[in-house]
Amino acid sequence: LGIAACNRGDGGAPTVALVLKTLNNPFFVEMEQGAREAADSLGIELVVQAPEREIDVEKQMQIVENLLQRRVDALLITPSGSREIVPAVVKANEAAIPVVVVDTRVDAPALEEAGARISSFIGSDNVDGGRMAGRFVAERLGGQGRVAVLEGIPGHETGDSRLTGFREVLAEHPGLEIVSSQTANWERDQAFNVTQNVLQSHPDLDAIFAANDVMALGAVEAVAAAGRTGEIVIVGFDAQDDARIAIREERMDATIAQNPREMGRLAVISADRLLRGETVPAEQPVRIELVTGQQTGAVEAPAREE
Amino acid sequence: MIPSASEPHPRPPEPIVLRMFGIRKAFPGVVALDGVDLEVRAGEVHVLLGENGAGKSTLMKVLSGAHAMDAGRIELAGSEVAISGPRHARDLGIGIIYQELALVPDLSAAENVFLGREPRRGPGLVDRGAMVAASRRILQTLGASFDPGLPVRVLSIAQRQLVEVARALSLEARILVMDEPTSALTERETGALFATIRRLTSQGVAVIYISHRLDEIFEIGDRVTVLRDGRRVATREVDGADRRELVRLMADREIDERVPRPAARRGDELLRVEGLGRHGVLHDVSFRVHAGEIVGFAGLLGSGRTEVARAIFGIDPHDAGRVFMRGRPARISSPRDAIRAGIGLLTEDRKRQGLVLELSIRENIVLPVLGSMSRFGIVSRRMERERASKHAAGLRIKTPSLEQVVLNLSGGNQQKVVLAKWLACEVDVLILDEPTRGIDVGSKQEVYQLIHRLASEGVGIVLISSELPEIVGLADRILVMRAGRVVAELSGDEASQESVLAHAVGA
Amino acid sequence: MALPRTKLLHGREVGTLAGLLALCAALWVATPHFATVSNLVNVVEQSAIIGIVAVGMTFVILTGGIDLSVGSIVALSGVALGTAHEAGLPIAAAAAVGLTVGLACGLGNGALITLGRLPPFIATLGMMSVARGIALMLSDGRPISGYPASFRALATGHVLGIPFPVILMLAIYAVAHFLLTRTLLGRYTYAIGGNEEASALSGINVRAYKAAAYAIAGLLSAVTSMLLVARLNSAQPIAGIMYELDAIAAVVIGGTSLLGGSGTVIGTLIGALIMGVLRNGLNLLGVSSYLQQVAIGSVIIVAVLVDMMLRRRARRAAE
Amino acid sequence: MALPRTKLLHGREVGTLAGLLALCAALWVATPHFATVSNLVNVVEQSAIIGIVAVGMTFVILTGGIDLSVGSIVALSGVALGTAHEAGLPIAAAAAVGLTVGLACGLGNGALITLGRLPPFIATLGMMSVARGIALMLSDGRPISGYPASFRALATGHVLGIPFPVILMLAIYAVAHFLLTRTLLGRYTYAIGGNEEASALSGINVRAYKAAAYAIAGLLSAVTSMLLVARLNSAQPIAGIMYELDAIAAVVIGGTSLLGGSGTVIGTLIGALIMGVLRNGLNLLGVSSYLQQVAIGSVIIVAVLVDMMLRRRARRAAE
Ligand SMILES: Nc1ncnc2c1ncn2[C@@H]1O[C@H](COP(=O)(O)OP(=O)(O)OP(=O)(O)O)[C@@H](O)[C@H]1O
Ligand SMILES: Nc1ncnc2c1ncn2[C@@H]1O[C@H](COP(=O)(O)OP(=O)(O)OP(=O)(O)O)[C@@H](O)[C@H]1O
Ligand SMILES: [Mg+2]
Ligand SMILES: [Mg+2]
Repeated sequence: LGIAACNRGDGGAPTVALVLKTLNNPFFVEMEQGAREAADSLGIELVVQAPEREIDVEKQMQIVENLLQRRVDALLITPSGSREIVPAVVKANEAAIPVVVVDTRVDAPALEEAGARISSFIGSDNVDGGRMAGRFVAERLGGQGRVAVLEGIPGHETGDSRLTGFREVLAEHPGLEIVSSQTANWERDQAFNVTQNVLQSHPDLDAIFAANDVMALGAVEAVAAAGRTGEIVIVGFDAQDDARIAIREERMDATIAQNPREMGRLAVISADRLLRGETVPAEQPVRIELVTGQQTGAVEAPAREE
Repeated sequence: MIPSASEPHPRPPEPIVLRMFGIRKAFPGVVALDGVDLEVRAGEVHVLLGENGAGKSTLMKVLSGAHAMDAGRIELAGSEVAISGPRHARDLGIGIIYQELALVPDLSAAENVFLGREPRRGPGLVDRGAMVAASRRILQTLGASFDPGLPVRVLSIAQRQLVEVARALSLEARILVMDEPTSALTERETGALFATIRRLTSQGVAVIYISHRLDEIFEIGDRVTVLRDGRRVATREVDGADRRELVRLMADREIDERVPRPAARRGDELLRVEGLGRHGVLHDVSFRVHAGEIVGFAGLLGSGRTEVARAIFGIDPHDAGRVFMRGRPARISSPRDAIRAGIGLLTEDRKRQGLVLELSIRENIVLPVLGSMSRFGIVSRRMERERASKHAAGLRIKTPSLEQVVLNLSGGNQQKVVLAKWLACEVDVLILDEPTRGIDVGSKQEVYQLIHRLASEGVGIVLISSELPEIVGLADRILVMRAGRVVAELSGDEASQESVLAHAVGA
Repeated sequence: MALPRTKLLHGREVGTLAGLLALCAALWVATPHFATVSNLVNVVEQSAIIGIVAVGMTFVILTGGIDLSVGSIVALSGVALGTAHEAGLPIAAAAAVGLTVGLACGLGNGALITLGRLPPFIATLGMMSVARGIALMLSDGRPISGYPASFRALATGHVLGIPFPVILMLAIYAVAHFLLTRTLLGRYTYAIGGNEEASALSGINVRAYKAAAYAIAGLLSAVTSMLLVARLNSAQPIAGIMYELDAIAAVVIGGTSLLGGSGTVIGTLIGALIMGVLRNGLNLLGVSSYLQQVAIGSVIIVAVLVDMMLRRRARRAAE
Repeated sequence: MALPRTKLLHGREVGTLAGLLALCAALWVATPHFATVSNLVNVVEQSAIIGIVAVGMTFVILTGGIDLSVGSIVALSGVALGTAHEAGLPIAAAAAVGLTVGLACGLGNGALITLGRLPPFIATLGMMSVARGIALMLSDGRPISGYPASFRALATGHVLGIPFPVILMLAIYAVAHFLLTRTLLGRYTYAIGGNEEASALSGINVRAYKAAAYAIAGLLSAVTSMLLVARLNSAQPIAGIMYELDAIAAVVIGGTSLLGGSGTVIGTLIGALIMGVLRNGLNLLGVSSYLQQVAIGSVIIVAVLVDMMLRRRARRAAE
């Protein structure tokens, strides 16, 4: 694979666009930073754009359309919707602009059906991360206990995949029961309230899994407010700085690190290579890691068969 | 348009087109109608007379389907009907002009005239041309010359009233109710309206006419029904009815209707206006008002009297001229400045400009002076109550309590609240724009007395009024306006209704 | 003040149009990529989504109401279409289902507001939440993808080089303009917004015409959702979030009063284009997404400020 | 209709209160976890956030306006506090910075609306976008965490077993009630909302008092943000999203008219509690997230429907 098209004709530094799901989430802020560092060292002009809301596929598509009008040389994108973004990829293909997909996979059948091509996928698997969190909880509780789940915005793919993996593992342990699964809409204060409320109906709760760290940190504060820090296992996702600190302070137990910085870096490097006419691998997995107080277990994200 | 001359009385009794029996309607705390009967013949002008709050408007709203009655019966042309709503009433041939103008400000005059009954060119399609043409025709019969394509928002209150009248006329109703149609009109428009009414009655239309201007009743009415406190007290032929008796029936007491005119005691100059101008609206308006003096402003519709008041009070900017208070230049760029300088303005449109309808009578009365009744921003309820009841008492506002929301008062009583508000304000110069609009004979006398009392206490009064007897009777000096200019200044002695009118029309 | 009505409205739109042109001129100078034919077509096409929703919103706001549920109706009618299609209905029938659902939601709003006498804000806030919840339940929170090319042509097709969404949008604006200026429906929409009591006293069936405005808003939300589904090849239960704010902004920037009774659909079109051009320009300029929010907010404020000033000046000049 | 004003308002609140009690009774039957002391304290505490924002919103709505920017102001003033604290300011000074920023945003809204004569919807929509953008820029999109325990006691402290946020909220309601019923500010707020023109013609400084309402809303948003930061030990640039809708819903459920001029802050408190109890109950019952949205929407609609019906009946009974 790999596209040999080189659009560097017009003299100046090549322009590479990185379109994120949003920049309101530290995960993508870190990805942007990784990308910027790589771009600076490679002499690439990086344009970073994102819709205001993480789930706004339509806005993301508009951003892509607008950037294509600007004739960027390569497009790096974290799709807000794995199928919905395909038409945007088609448009990029038509403009002969190489596309590198980061973090969230584009649906392969949809891609094929539309006859669209991407140059590479860089990322890790949210379902796997969810499994990892599930295994951690199962291990810590000894296969026995009551678990509450904090969901993201309903219908949001990232959260759904994480939960799928998590539930899959828990289903393998008959002693583990999910007693409550509620949304906190990715928000910290909502997570605080929901956790408080869940603790009212399930005072005997053993563990909480939140689909991201923002919500996990809300849960941490609610558990602390109930005076039960340390009694309830709290696992988040994303390994944000705040979450790492909370883990270090033993107010939280674990989080899953997806290494967005590395994704951003790899994405820009791939773009650079593509623009030089080199090839890049179709799959560039990024390691996901379990971050806990004691150990940092690293796991290689398995490359999925396409 | 040739109005048919009023037919000689007595004429043969026409068939009865409307009978209302034992109509009862209560609002929380108020029984507005308590078993009222009314009988109206085809081709007659049946006048409803009564003090403010007597129930006239309520009776008509029952007839027009705007209010559901609590008890009673209505017969049209001999058969009983249950009127289910405004549309039904209209379909039954009942047309009405409401006392409180009910127009849509952003639609044109023509659109308002035909609202709900637009001429059509096809299913759902409005025929705009026909609508404008027809409303222009009707408005012209009323002596109105403005463009029916203008949005109502930019019309003066009098012009709006003409739009209402035009709307009622366009209904081609068998029974036409007019609830104070002339309260904002001057003699000229009133004359045109009467001519139209005579034409309609000669065609057999029954007109129910409500007004507080007793002269009009004798001019246009055939029979009169007097209401008092929600009951019918009498029905009389107008011919041969005695004016004083009607007033006594209404008020249940003797009222001296003459406009009293004490000798002017002119004090120091309070307000001086020099060369006031506003492009296209006002030109070189100058006058003085002294303490204890009543200066009248007369003129036709749209002659610019209201504009003078608005400019002085800082509502509209003026681009020429100066205003002095007690000889010193007053810098007035907002009503706040004006009130501080000692000027008050009672506006002609009470609903839009005078009252906060959701607030109580008390709260409305003290609104401009609330600041002086507060310490550290905290309002003294005691002072508030005292001040409000002091100024409301003199005006006999018909209400269970001063805590009543103004929205629920009858039109005339609302007007009294606005008056009370400016009395409570205790300013040096009070501009009154149509202060007796919509208030009954008895209350009018009270207002006149009030104006005199204020003048005798040294307040300078500017009185804008379209009722010539009122202005001629009250004012020490009368300024007549035409097309934004002061065209004459008449002293109280040389002024007569005829001379004022002559200057106003430019004859 | 004394301008005839048609002129006054005309004057209003001119102010907004001036704003749009000023924005375009600024972008034309700032970036060579803006004033190309392909980009301008692109901008108009992108504006179609909010543009069509804003037409319905104009009707609602003209009656003095507001509709917060349009975004959720977009989602629900899309999901209804998707579910029906997945269940095996031919795409035309599925689209009819989607449109019916949108219309039904609008009528539901109308019923709550007219029969239940709820404030529009509350009724449509409730509908916003309910419709979104049902969309999520119906779809299990997942997008429903895969539609025939014939349907997708709604979004991807061209006629004489003009993208189909643009044609659809312009057609809808033309019809709406006709309805508002020439028909009873339009007259009564303005009348009700201007003075509901007077309208009722004039015998207008206020309830029916008010409900009609919400029904139109619901139906046009469904039309928008068809476009969205065709464009993304996917019906999403989380589509349309915050569309209500964008649509209201377009309407108000276009000079329609939130108090009801005055405004035009032409103004709304210009308002929608201003929002579209702004977003496009900020993308072209590569403005950071944080700064974009600041810029969008500022431009909305400045656009309406300038518009108000122009109008006041025009009014003064007319005196 | 002719009830004295105080009575009428009283009647209104009774309707809303009945709604709240009915909801509580239903939950009491449905789950044993609801009617415990700890849960009830918990509910009131959770309601404090929206409850305080809703007080400011009540002032704004009473003047006939609306404030869409409260959520963004919550975020911006929190981030301002966080940034100031990170920069080394003592926490009290940092909190002062946060409060000042909130007040300034409110005054900004007020200036745009009174001096710029913008419709409140547009001015605050713009501010919503601008303040959010600045919050994101200031914080680089990241939460700013770590505050001293003395500050965090704002959210975690208790007095006589009552959580401090509850006390703070009740104190704010008491002050607001006093302001609205006993002071010039309150009277003018109602007067302006009831009839702005008549108020101006009565010599009221309409601009100043209108601006004051937005300033109060801004300041109370900042107060709320202090509570949030203390509670979560983190200042978040994306805090407060959609607070405006919850706050407006609380105000309207509480019986305040969106047209301005009538309503009470006591009603708003009950409205905020209804929203809080509802969310809490749905969590306790373990209702699925999708169904929760349907339930919240339905309860908002039903609560206001019932309230309107009770009021109409009370009015009729009084005749
Ligand atoms: N909607 C209402 N709610 C409560 N009370 C009302 C309402 N409408 C009228 N009233 C009361 O009913 C009584 C009769 O009022 P109505 O308007 O019929 O008087 P009116 O004879 O037309 O007086 P005016 O000459 O002042 O217009 C008054 O006491 C008034 O306060
Ligand atoms: N509030 C207003 N805003 C704008 N224009 C107005 C307003 N009121 C009146 N006008 C216009 O100004 C002109 C002068 O009207 P104005 O009301 O001053 O006359 P007037 O002598 O007071 O007569 P009347 O009050 O009986 O109509 C009218 O043509 C009217 O259209
Ligand atoms: Mg009356
Ligand atoms: Mg006048």
